[in-house]
Amino acid sequence: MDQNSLLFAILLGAPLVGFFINGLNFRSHNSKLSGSIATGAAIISFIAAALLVKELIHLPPEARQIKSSFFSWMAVGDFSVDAAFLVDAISAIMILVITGVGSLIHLFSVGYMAHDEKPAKYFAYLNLFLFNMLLLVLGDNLLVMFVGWEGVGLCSYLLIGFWYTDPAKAAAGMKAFITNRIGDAGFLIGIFILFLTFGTVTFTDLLSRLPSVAEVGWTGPITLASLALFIGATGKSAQMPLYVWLPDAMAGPTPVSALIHAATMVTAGVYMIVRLSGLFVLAPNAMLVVACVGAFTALFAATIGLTQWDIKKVLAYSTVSQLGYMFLAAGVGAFGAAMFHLMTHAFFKALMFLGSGSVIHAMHEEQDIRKMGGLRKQMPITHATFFVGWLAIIGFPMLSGFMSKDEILWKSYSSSAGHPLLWFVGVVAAACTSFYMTRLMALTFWGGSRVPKETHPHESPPTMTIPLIVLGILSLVGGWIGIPHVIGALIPGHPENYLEHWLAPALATVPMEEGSSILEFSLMGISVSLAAIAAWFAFDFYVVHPERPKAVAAWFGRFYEAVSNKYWVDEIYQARIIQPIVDGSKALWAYVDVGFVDRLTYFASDVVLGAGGMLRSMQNGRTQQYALYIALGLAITIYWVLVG
Amino acid sequence: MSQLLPVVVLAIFVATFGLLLMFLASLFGAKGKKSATKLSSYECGVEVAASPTTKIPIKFYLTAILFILFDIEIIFMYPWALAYGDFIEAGLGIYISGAMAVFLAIFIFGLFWEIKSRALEWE
Amino acid sequence: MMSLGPAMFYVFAAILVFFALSVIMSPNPVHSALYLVLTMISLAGVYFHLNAQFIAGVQLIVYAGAVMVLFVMVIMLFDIKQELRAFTKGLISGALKVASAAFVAGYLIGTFKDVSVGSQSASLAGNTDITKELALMLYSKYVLAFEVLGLLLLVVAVGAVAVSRVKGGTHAKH
Amino acid sequence: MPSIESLNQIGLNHYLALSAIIFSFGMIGVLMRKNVIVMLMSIELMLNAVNLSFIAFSNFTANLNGQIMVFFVMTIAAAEAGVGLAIAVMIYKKFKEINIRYFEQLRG
Amino acid sequence: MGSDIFEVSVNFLKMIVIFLMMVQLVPLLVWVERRGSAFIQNRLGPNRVGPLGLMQLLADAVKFLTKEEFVPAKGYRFLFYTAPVIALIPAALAFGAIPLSAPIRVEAFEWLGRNWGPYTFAFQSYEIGIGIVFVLGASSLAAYALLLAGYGSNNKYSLFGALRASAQTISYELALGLSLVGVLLLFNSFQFSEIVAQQAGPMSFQFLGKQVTVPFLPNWGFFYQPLGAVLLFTAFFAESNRLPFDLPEAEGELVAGYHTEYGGFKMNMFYIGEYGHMMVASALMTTFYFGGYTIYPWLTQESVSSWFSQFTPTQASLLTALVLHLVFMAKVLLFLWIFVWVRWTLPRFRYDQLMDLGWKTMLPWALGNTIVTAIVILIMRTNWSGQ
Repeated sequence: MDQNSLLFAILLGAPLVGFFINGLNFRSHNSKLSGSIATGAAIISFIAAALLVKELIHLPPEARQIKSSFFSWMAVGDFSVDAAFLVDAISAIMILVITGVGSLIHLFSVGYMAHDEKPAKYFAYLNLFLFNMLLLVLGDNLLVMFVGWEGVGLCSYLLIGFWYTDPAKAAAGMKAFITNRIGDAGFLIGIFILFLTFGTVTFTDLLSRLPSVAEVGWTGPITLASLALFIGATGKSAQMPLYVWLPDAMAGPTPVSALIHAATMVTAGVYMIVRLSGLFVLAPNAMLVVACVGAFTALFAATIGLTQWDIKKVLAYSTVSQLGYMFLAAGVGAFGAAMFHLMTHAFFKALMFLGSGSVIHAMHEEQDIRKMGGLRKQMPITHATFFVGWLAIIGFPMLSGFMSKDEILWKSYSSSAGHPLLWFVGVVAAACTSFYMTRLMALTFWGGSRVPKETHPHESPPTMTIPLIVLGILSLVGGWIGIPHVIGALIPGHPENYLEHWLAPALATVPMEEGSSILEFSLMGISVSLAAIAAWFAFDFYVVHPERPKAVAAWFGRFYEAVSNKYWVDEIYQARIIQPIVDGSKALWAYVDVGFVDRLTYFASDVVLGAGGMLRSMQNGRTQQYALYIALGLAITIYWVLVG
Repeated sequence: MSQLLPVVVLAIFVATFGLLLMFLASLFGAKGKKSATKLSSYECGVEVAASPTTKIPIKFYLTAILFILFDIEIIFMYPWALAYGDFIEAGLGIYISGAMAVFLAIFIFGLFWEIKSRALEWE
Repeated sequence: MMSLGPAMFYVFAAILVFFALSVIMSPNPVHSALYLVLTMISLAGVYFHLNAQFIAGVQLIVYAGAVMVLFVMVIMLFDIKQELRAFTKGLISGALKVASAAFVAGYLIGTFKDVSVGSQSASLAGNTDITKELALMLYSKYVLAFEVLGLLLLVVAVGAVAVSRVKGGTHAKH
Repeated sequence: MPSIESLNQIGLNHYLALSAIIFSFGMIGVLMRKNVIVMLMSIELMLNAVNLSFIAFSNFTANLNGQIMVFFVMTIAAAEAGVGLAIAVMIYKKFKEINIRYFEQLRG
Repeated sequence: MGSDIFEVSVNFLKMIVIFLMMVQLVPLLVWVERRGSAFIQNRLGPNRVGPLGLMQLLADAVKFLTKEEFVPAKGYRFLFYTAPVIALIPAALAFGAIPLSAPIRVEAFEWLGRNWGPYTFAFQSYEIGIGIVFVLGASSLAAYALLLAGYGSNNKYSLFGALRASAQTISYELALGLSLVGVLLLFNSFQFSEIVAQQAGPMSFQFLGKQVTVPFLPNWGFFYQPLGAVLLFTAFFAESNRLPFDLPEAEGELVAGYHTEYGGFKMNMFYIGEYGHMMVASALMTTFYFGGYTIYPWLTQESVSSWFSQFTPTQASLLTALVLHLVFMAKVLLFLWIFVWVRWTLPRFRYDQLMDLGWKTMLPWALGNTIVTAIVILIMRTNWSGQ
């Protein structure tokens, strides 16, 4: 075992050990102890990740891969899978984000879960999630990735339903799990197709065998596999039409929402597509589907976000919308931009979720923004950091969100796989984002206080504010590693787009049009000014003239009703999909199951019972008689092997 | 076998030596009358009351089991200690220490668990 | 003195077979246990001869010095005397048992005659520091098994204490 | 018929045969003794026989894996003896005798 | 054992001489013990028979020899007689594996019309590659003598004493085995001669990958493993059932422990076993921590052999070995004296205190010693500069 393997082992092992320690001690009420163990594990993991990435940086760009095979997992005929791990440029970003943001959120949780009933269980789940997420991103083949993929699904389920005594929360957990299963089925089918076509599930082998298939010209299986994998991605990353679980997932503790449902797990789909970018670029039709679904989801979720009153629901729809951006980027071939937005989004969305957690904590579990307002005075640190997050997400120039979002918009316009229409949808979605985020900000922190008299909001303890501050700084400057060329050209020193350089060797490319920088600037200007106008409107509505929104809502009429009821998507699913399935299942049960299957099984059991009755005399509890059977069996086996 | 032979020879020699001594002692020893009282088990002068094994705490047995388990863990450390220098020279010092650290953590946990659970108490 | 080789082997083999047979034939469990100790010490000698010096030492320490001490201790605690009926009843099943064991042994011996790896040329004898080699393998290739065994021992230690505590357990109060 | 030469040239076969004989003794002990402790000892005998074959293979194929395996087997044998004797002690405490037939009474 | 008749017979004789030396030391030690205890307790001790009471030993031997032989009626005759013999063997076997001096080199010579040699005779009964493990293994068999004696006597004091003794022996075997890990970490060898060789010369060790030498101190293990040495020595006390750990024969409760029913020479053999253990312990302490037969900083093996330069090489080698053997024995006797001294200085432990000391104090300390040693060695020997 060399040094890198050791780093891998520490990286993956630390959260696992933390999980075992807290899991074995799950009855403990000592949130400080279990929290420190879990946070320590996450930080150790982060250090290992950093060291690993440091090793990676020292390698030449084209050879930036560190592989480590731990053991042979399964070998069936030609099919063999190793428990092997791979760090390259893409997963390096992921592990840093997962362990870094993860550590901060663990730290935040120590304060947030201080008064909970079963903190050890919570931290055990959180560490298990970290382990599975790392498995997902580090897996060197699709199967290891799938294990992580399922593992994070499990942890997500456990954590959404963490307060399972509330039936609604338990139901939300199940909804997330079942919706994810649909996507997982697609993912598995995709793996099968890939294995059938290429005979391997290892990423490196897969990508090296792709060109030979592309030469033949028949890309049917590739398109099919890409679409199947994308179904998996829509499930995990909450895209149309499988996004419905994510808003409900807000039933879990807020740090969980920040970690799992904003920063890491939901980006797994994006990560998977980026990881298999070589596959997707060979399937332009699938790419188009990805882009369209992404753009549509971005807009769709953003409009729903306009009317939500629950602080976490707003953020949840915002997450869905931002994930849509990432898929839009991936769909137009801007994989680097997708990764970039994934990273910046992890920073500012985790920040906003944690900020909302801080608010909810201060408001004694109140999540309705109509009952907040003016919290700026009571919670200065939370407000300041949330403000930074707000600036980042609405695309205030030079903040992280601006960098990544505008790169996506520009690529969706300029890429050969892009289209001005996609750009337009993106810009409208950006404007909506700006509006609802400003609305959230205004209703929560600004204006007059609508806080009920009996609650006394207060600033959160340092364990909660420190992560906020760190994430706030990251949201401010995190975008500077990927400054677009046109802006970089204006800044003294001409900083390069480091991220693009870093990722380039690991990604497949789509031909890009060399757009003029004037065009890029003007597009940028359009989106920024639209966002600014939207923000101004929101400010005007909710701070300056609080009576106006009602009038506007009335003016929109039925459309407003549709939006505020989330387009009745849940109801439609219930009526059109779930109910028919339930009815059909009932029919199957009444006729097929009772009439045929049960009879068959009864017959089988009768046979077994009869045979068992005869054999029962052998099971007389006499140990030595059992030993004799073993001995006779051994004798027969030896005879058979050696002589027969 | 050449290394082992002297050990066997010595063991046989020592055994013979011991038997010889006992034979000599029985040869020269006083030949007293054997009476039932003389041959009865020593019990500080009173009649033997009960079988020797009536009241023996099974405590000893638990000690023996724990001894076996810890003994093996210690034996596992011997090859490690033997090859420690070689591992360090090969640049694998951190690795081998880490591997043993995990093992030792289990060992220490076990030991302190036994102490805490009062399995090692003698009252 | 290399000519002692085969003679030594036959002497050891005869001793081993005698001791092993005595273990199962002796009606007194104390004698059985003592014969087993002797078997294990002799086996340690054979291991030593087969270039497994360290394993021979471990055999002495662990088997002869620890496991068998436990056995002897338990037998003494229970005051188990000579057994009137040491063997199970049933002539037919007894014959069947002996026959199956003999069958296994016979076939094993019979087939081993064909094993062709018996050349001394490929022996470990040339290897100077076997114990160090052993350590290198144990802590690299088998490191996982090594850790898991540590865990197993922990579990058994905890289990032994737990068994002693349950109702009707070894240390339960009467 | 084994020739004189094969009797003089001690090779792997001889050790394996010895191991097989000891193993079958252990097996007979397990199958036929009534005393649980003696049965456990017979199991140790069988394990020792297997260890002997491991060591013999290890020596004659110049491969240390066998010795490591023996190391592991010893560990597990010790654990097994500990647990087995614990059960035997419990049986003794209940029935004042260590006969295998009391194991029929065990219910979990 | 050797390649020709000369070597074989020398080796055999050597073995027997070393064993007899060990046996002969026992009466001497008994005398030292008795005189020493008298000295410590401000008494006279045996002083009637011979000068300084030295002939007392012979008188004792005669007394032992003429004691009446008998086996308790309820005892198990065979086990009763085997136990004392078994008591002798482990100590003798263990002692035989320890080098008592530098090896003797015999040059080739002609004798009885034949060419003999050259030979190298190790100054020990036999050389075993896995020395430490062998000694541990051999001495772990000592528990059987106690158990058999206790069981064979079929007396409740004997049995109880035997169980106590064996439980105590095995409990301290853990601390013993674990403190040896520190020695192994330091010397990375199972072989005694190798360990002694590493302790020759001035103190020299690696400090952060660089060699550092302290010329005025010997390179003895004690300076690296002081805690380990103390723990090991204490564990040896318990292993040999010496005071303050002689609970198995606590008179107040157990009469005389496992040898309650023994008398005469059989009893004496248990004593030989016990003193044999003490000798093994002292020899091991000397070998592991006090440089074995080396005597630096005043003299090295070479300078000793240079005294005998006028003799033939064979004679010089022999004389050097003898001188070094005396040095070794001096160290060993020092430790044996400490055994005696402690016996008459410290009170006896209670049994629970004894078990607590073994399991809850010494074992954790030995563990700590191992861990600290490993970490220090890792830091000191690793080549941090990376070249």
